[in-house]
Amino acid sequence: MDSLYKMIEYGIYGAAILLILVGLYGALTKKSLIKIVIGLSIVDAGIHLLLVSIGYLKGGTAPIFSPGYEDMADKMVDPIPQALVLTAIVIGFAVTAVALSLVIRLYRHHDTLQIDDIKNLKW
Amino acid sequence: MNNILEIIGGTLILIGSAFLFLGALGILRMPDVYNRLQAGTKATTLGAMSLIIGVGFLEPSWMLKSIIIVVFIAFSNPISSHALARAMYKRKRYPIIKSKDKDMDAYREVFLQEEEKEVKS
Amino acid sequence: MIYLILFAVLLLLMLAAAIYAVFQRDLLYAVIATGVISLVLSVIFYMLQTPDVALTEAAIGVALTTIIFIITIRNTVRHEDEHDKHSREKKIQP
Amino acid sequence: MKNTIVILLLATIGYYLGSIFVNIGFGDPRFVNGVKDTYLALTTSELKVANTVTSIVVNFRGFDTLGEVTVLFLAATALGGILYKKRHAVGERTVLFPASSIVKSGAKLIFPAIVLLGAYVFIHGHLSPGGGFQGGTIIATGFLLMLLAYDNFSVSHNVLSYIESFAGIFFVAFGIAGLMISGSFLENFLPVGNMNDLFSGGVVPIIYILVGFKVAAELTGVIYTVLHEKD
Repeated sequence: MDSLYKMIEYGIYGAAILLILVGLYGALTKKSLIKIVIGLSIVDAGIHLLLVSIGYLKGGTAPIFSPGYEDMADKMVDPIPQALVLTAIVIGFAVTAVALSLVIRLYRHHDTLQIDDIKNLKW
Repeated sequence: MNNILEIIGGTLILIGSAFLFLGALGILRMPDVYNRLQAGTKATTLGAMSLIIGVGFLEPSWMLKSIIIVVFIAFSNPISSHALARAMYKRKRYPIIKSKDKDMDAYREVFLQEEEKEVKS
Repeated sequence: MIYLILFAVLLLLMLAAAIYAVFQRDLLYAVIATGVISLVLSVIFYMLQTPDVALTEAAIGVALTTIIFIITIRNTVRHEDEHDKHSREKKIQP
Repeated sequence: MKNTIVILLLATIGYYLGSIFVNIGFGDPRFVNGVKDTYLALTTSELKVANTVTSIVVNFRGFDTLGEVTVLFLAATALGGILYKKRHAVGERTVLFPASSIVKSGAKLIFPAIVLLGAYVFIHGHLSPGGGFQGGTIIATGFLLMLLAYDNFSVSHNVLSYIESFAGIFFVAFGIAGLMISGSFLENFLPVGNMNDLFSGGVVPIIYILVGFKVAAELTGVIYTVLHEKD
């Protein structure tokens, strides 16, 4: 039981770091622009998981003082990474939207999505 | 009294999870889109509904909220599966028919004729 | 006990979806796989006692990001290695 | 060759990240007397807000949220600027086939419920999980459903821009009122009620409702702009 818990607690960091690495691999090696944006959004997801799992407390409850939980302040998980990730997700959506609109504009101009074929710098 | 509520809730949750399992099995086993939609949607609608009602029986103060959730599942799930099936039909994905039955052969004839009409026009 | 096993299954499912999304050549399938990542991630956030973040991830990652990717694919090309100059004529319909 | 270099680079990054996070550990109460305890104590004693994440986002780090909402506004504006050239008029959007009447009437039936759920989520942001960002995105998904079902559904850009700018102006106005009355930007100056009441928390629920309106208007505008992009 204890060893299983240990395995999960390294497993969640491992899964988050592997998500970041897989996303970076996709963004670095793939040729298609949409694939690069997909890789960047996977990196986003990994970083959110990493930040949230830093703030976890063993056997903790959510940081909400609903009726019946008023005096559990020392058993609550850390709320600060949650507030950070909450804003980071919304910003991540905005960044993805702007990147995809740039992709559409590039495709209209060059008729291709392969970054090897987009060589000329002038529009 | 409390015991009876727990037994009813547990039975409903068991029925719901069995239906969800059958739906997942159907998605794996069925040959084409329409059969998969049929297996998935019917099973998951009934499964999710009875599971949520079962949770409402276990925690009686959540009963109102779970009834509202069930009403919205009853609205949205059939509509979304209808939209999927209609999109597949409009994209000319006709069903795969493998049978020695005569009626099924008649169906195949109808679909083939329709396909030929589309090609000609 | 069963909680931890569920946790491990969810993490493995998320990693499998990420690898599928990176190595799939059909971009539409890859986008659906990123939606699956976000869905599983919101369940994991809920199990890590962060319901606020789970709500945000479920609304943004599953619905809005996926629909914007799908609109982009509809306006451009669907396959990853499709790079001929006349792809606009034989563009795959939405 | 390139793949080998990339894999080596990623292996290095992964090794160092892994060693850092194994040293940090998982689930230990390591921030004793940290900023977390201060926030939890102040939330219950001064502000009377049940949800600590809300009080951090809106009050303790409210200036941060103002900057974040501004970044969202800038992203929406930049997206409109990048895609400005050709835009379909209302009703001319290319669809392969129109949605069936079942989908249309179902969407009309569900849309008010989705907007109501979004409003519930951001009005109760200080009591239960949820808040302005979540409620705003839920309302934006409701408008997305209507845009997908009806190909001539139009959202007035004037109304969206008025909602968005008035929400931003009132956000800054509440911040400056806090600065003038209580002494620092976005500080609470209204009376706080009891814990777990709907009318509690002073200025926090008002600002989160404003954030909800702003986020809903911006995300609806983003989806509308991208969906009406012309070939």
